[in-house]
Amino acid sequence: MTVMSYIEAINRAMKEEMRRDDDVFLLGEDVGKRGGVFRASEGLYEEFGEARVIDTPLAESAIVGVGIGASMYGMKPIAEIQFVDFILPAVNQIISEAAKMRYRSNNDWSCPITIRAPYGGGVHGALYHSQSLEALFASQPGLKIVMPSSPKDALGLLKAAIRDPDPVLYFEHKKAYRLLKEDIPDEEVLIEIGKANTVREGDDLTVITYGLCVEFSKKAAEKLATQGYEVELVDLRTVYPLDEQAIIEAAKKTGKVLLITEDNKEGSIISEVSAIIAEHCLFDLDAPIFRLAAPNVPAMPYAPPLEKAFMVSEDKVYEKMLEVAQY
Amino acid sequence: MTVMSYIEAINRAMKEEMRRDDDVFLLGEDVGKRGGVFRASEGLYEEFGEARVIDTPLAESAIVGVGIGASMYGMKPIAEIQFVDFILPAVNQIISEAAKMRYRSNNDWSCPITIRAPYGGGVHGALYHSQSLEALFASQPGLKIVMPSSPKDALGLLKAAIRDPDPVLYFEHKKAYRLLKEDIPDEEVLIEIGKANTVREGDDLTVITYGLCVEFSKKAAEKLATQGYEVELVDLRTVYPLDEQAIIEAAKKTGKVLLITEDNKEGSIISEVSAIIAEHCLFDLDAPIFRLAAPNVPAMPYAPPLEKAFMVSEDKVYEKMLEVAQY
Amino acid sequence: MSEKNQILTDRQLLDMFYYMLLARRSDERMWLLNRSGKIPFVVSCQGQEAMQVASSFALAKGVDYTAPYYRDVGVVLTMGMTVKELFLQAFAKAEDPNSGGRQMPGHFGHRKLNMLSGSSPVTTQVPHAVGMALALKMKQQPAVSFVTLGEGSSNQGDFHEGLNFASVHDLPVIVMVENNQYAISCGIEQQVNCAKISDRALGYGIHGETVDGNDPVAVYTAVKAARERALNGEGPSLIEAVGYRLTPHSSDDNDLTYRTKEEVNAAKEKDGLIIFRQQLKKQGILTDELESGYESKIKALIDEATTYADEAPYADEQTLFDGVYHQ
Amino acid sequence: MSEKNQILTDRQLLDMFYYMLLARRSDERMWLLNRSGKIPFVVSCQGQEAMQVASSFALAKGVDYTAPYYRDVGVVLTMGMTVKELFLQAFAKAEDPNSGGRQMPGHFGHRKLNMLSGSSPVTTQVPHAVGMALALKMKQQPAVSFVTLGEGSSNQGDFHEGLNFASVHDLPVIVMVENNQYAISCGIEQQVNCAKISDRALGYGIHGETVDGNDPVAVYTAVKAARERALNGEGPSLIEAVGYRLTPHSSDDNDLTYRTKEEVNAAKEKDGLIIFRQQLKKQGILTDELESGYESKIKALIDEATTYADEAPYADEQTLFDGVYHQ
Ligand SMILES: Cc1ncc(C[n+]2csc(CCOP(=O)(O)OP(=O)(O)O)c2C)c(N)n1
Ligand SMILES: Cc1ncc(C[n+]2csc(CCOP(=O)(O)OP(=O)(O)O)c2C)c(N)n1
Ligand SMILES: [Mg+2]
Ligand SMILES: [Mg+2]
Repeated sequence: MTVMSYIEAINRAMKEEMRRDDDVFLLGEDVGKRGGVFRASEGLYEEFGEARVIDTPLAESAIVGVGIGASMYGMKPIAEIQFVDFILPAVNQIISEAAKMRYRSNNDWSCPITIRAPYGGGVHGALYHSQSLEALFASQPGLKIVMPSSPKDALGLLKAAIRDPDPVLYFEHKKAYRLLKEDIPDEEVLIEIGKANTVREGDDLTVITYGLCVEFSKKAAEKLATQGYEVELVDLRTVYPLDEQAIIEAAKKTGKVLLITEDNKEGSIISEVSAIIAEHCLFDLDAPIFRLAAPNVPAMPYAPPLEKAFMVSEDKVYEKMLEVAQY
Repeated sequence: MTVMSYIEAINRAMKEEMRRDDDVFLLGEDVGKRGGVFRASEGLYEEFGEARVIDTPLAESAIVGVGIGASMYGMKPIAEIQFVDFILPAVNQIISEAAKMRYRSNNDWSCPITIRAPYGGGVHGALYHSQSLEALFASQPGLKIVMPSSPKDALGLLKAAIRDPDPVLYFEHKKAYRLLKEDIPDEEVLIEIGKANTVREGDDLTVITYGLCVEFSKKAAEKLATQGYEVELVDLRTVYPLDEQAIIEAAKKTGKVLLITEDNKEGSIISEVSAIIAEHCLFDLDAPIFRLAAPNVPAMPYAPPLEKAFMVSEDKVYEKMLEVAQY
Repeated sequence: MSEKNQILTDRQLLDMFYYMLLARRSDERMWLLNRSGKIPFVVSCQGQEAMQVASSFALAKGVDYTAPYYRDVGVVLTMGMTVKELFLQAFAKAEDPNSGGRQMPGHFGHRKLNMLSGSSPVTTQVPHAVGMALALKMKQQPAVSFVTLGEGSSNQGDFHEGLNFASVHDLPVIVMVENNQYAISCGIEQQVNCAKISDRALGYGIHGETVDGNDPVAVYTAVKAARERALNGEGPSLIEAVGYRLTPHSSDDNDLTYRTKEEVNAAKEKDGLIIFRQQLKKQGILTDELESGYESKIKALIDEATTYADEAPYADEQTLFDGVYHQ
Repeated sequence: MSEKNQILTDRQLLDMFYYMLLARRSDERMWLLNRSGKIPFVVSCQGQEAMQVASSFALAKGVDYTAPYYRDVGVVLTMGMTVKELFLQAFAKAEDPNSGGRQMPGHFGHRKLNMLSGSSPVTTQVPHAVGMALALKMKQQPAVSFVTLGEGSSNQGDFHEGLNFASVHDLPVIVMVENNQYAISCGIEQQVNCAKISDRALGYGIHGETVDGNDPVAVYTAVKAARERALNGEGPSLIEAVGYRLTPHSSDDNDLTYRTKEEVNAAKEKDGLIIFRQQLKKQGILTDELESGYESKIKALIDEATTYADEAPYADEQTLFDGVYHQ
């Protein structure tokens, strides 16, 4: 076991997979010499050389499109987008191409590419360095979207993403990078994509969330326990396609559901989670399906009071949990 | 009153607005001499000249980005994207720029642009000429998304979109173009953006949908009436941001809800509709919230049996309505 | 042409002629099938056979990779797609190796032939071909990647990003712009304002060249040299082959709304197929006997392919769900 | 420089020097404020003041439109932003006219100054400036639109699409690439493989020119001429101004991980501000007295602005919801 931060776990995942498989390589802006602007790829350039740790021109559609082309040869590219906010120029390549390659070619071709991008707020990143953009891709069959909530998950899910025979969007929370640390086994860690994870068991209310909000929820749940309410906490891990079964079971277990995302509420991942529950276990519910999310404003502003007002936090989660528990 | 098809109504809306306001202009691929590949802009080039009906180079990010720039001067551009499937290269301009312009400039600048694009299936368009991509944009505050279901709505909503001081995505169903015809007043028709429309009243079940599915639902509802079930049919008209109040009232009215979209189910517009209902009127429901949608495969295939299996139809709507009514 | 003759044997010249004729006759048959209601859609190679066949002849079959665009009947036949396969895709039948009938006709892809799967959004294939070239370079394969697109499509961002990436990384890719003077209804002067599309090469620091696309020997020579440069590590080439689109854009288009019969007829005078035929005849390489032998062989092949494809079954609707993800 | 002197009066030369100095000193102060924990972020103009100020001097204030990028402190000051306004945005206070503190520092926009609002995703401003130029042309305004970006950013698709559109429509837009040799950690040779960024002009059929960005008179002359061409209907110009980024990419960067102190020091020898100062001194235009007058005036302005901005209030959290849509 070694204590590792979330970003160290990401770094380890890439290192292990690049050592294991010559076809794995990394491409993106500043990933080489600089080791990434967050230093996620620290040491990779030194170990694997510029041929496998490629500093690309500043052009996201090419980063993804070139990655797709290489993956069609059989390579296993990891394409890093510097901030998820800058994935937007590559949306056509991701949705028209990567997502549809296998389907449109009737299983002849595939795109085993992993697209990594830091997302999320609370880091004074303002509108364009704080967004959660998973909802944008979460209606596109052919894609998988993974969003780890802890260092261990970051490790195991990234390794699984790199090995996945299909395109995986891997969104890592930039605030979690150095905030979250935990003991991780030194042996190989692999976590199955597509399955949710029960982080905490409880009988009073079910909280379903993902990403950094899992951390907020864990802490808030501990606090809530002192009030006598026990939270069943589910981390979606894969936000698309969703693990319907796990969602349904968790909702049924307590009959009270709170869904949380730091993304804008309308049209978010948790809207689909709610719809699944409303479709499959409506009569098991003792309360409306609550949602806690960012407000419907375009993105997180920079000035501290506005950022704070926008961002979901442990306190906001706690208050909402209490409200639902007492419903 | 004049009988008009859906596409004629769109044509009329543009003509009227261009006559009314010199700042309105159209830009896009083949919109000029050719009058649009579907002929939506027929006659505009002749009437308004090449300065206001602009054939652009084949580059969607520029079509939208240039439109945004012109709108910042105070012009009222209508940017036509030839098929909604080809809007993807322009996603960055739409989401990073148009949607956030007013907010990021603290109300200093705005983008009164209308982006028109044909969407939808059932026309042998295969994967890339059949998609519904509204869900992709329906988590981006700052945008409005309008999807008319009838010629009259097409007219009134497009005119409202062009006059709107904010960016509006206006998605028109390409199968509706010539399929739908109705009598339209010769006087000015303007329909408020942001409000849903009750198309049909009934007490037995509530159907909420939009676009061409409204037509399927109208017909299916008539048929269902012969079985003794009366459908309350709500056309969302604006699919983002949603008209929460109308959705809640309609759901409460019958207590049985069926939501319909021709888009893939997971992560679609109707997921948010379901979440709104589950949040606000769960205890008014007598049945789970049902959803009828396309399957979660990347897009509609070309071969007729596959297209048919994919596409929502009047028959599929009828069957599902009956199931819900009898629940 | 005659002075360049030595670079190709008579046999090769005849083979090229054969494939040009095969492409033309196949295309003509598809129009017939379309006009008689047998297939709903055709997008045509007519006028571009010379550049398509000649460029492909300069490649190494089974070694090089191609990313053809929708008009490239000449490319796909030369690279090894059978006439039967071509018609299976025109009829969108289950056995079609390109997409199993999922895509519209003209969307090629054939893994066994090293032919990348293409989509409808134009120019996305350019980064793919660059990525393929990156993989070839990483794996030190003595092969190149060849990609085509229209001149209108050369205005998409992906063209710029792809070529720049290829150049910075010195990748073995050949980009051939098939300049047929039109992008649907828009003439070249509405698409670009440069003298030659190949003038764009300077901005990437790569070899650029414009050739007469009606002259197969000129095209062959240019692509052959580009291939040698690529294999020598001298990086990408941008080749513009100038021709003319002899048919409407597709079976859905009416080209007389934007160009005149006279203009088309004038272009027919320069038709590469006709001129090449005359030259080969004049040089005594192509005899009347050989030619009629080709014609009847081709007719037989096409007849057989048509019947086979017409009678072949569509994909079963149960297959709708196949190939979304790896199974 | 001396032989060009006649095109600018001594007064103008001194004014240019003043603004260059004002930009430099403002920037230096922001670094101080950052390093002392007063403001969380700086992105710097140092090394680019000459090109920024000189190009802006060639424009008509209150008439022309600008779309500056994040380093353009020299542009925004010259175009009329006050020092107080500059510091209000550095401190992200409510009164900041750029964004009311919603955006990170360096995201300029000021409607009263005809300055378009900018975002973080690079190069999106190029199509906007082109669209502004389109509006100016449509409205027959005797004005131009001026846009800047970095050399790394010139590899984005929007650069290509924007310039091509501008050229096809002969629009009055001046695109100036501020080539500071780095895109974060990536040197120019990792970004492009062309000899000069201005070599890209040929591919659009427009005027292209590379000038020494450390020579304000050369930059002024080039932009002035471009402006005249634009007003004469001769279309867009692409001007590359070559300089060097003297600071790290931003306050979050450590540039010594990818370049040496020696390299930076060598570049400082060519610092446009220092050289221009020396020249003006040698020519007797700038006296010691004048200079120290400038320095103390600037210091007073910056002190005052700093205090004001530091003490100014943040936007109230209630304003979070303002400006999503027109109200
Ligand atoms: C991104 C995108 N936008 C629009 C279209 C619609 N479209 C199909 S072909 C075409 C014109 C292509 O012209 P060109 O590149 O010159 O190729 P050509 O058809 O002339 O061979 C257009 C606009 C598309 N397929 N993709
Ligand atoms: C689309 C996009 N991708 C990535 C980034 C992150 N980023 C910010 S600045 C920068 C480098 C820009 O280099 P250049 O264009 O040369 O401008 P400079 O900073 O050198 O002035 C990068 C990669 C971004 N802002 N936008
Ligand atoms: Mg063409
Ligand atoms: Mg730079």
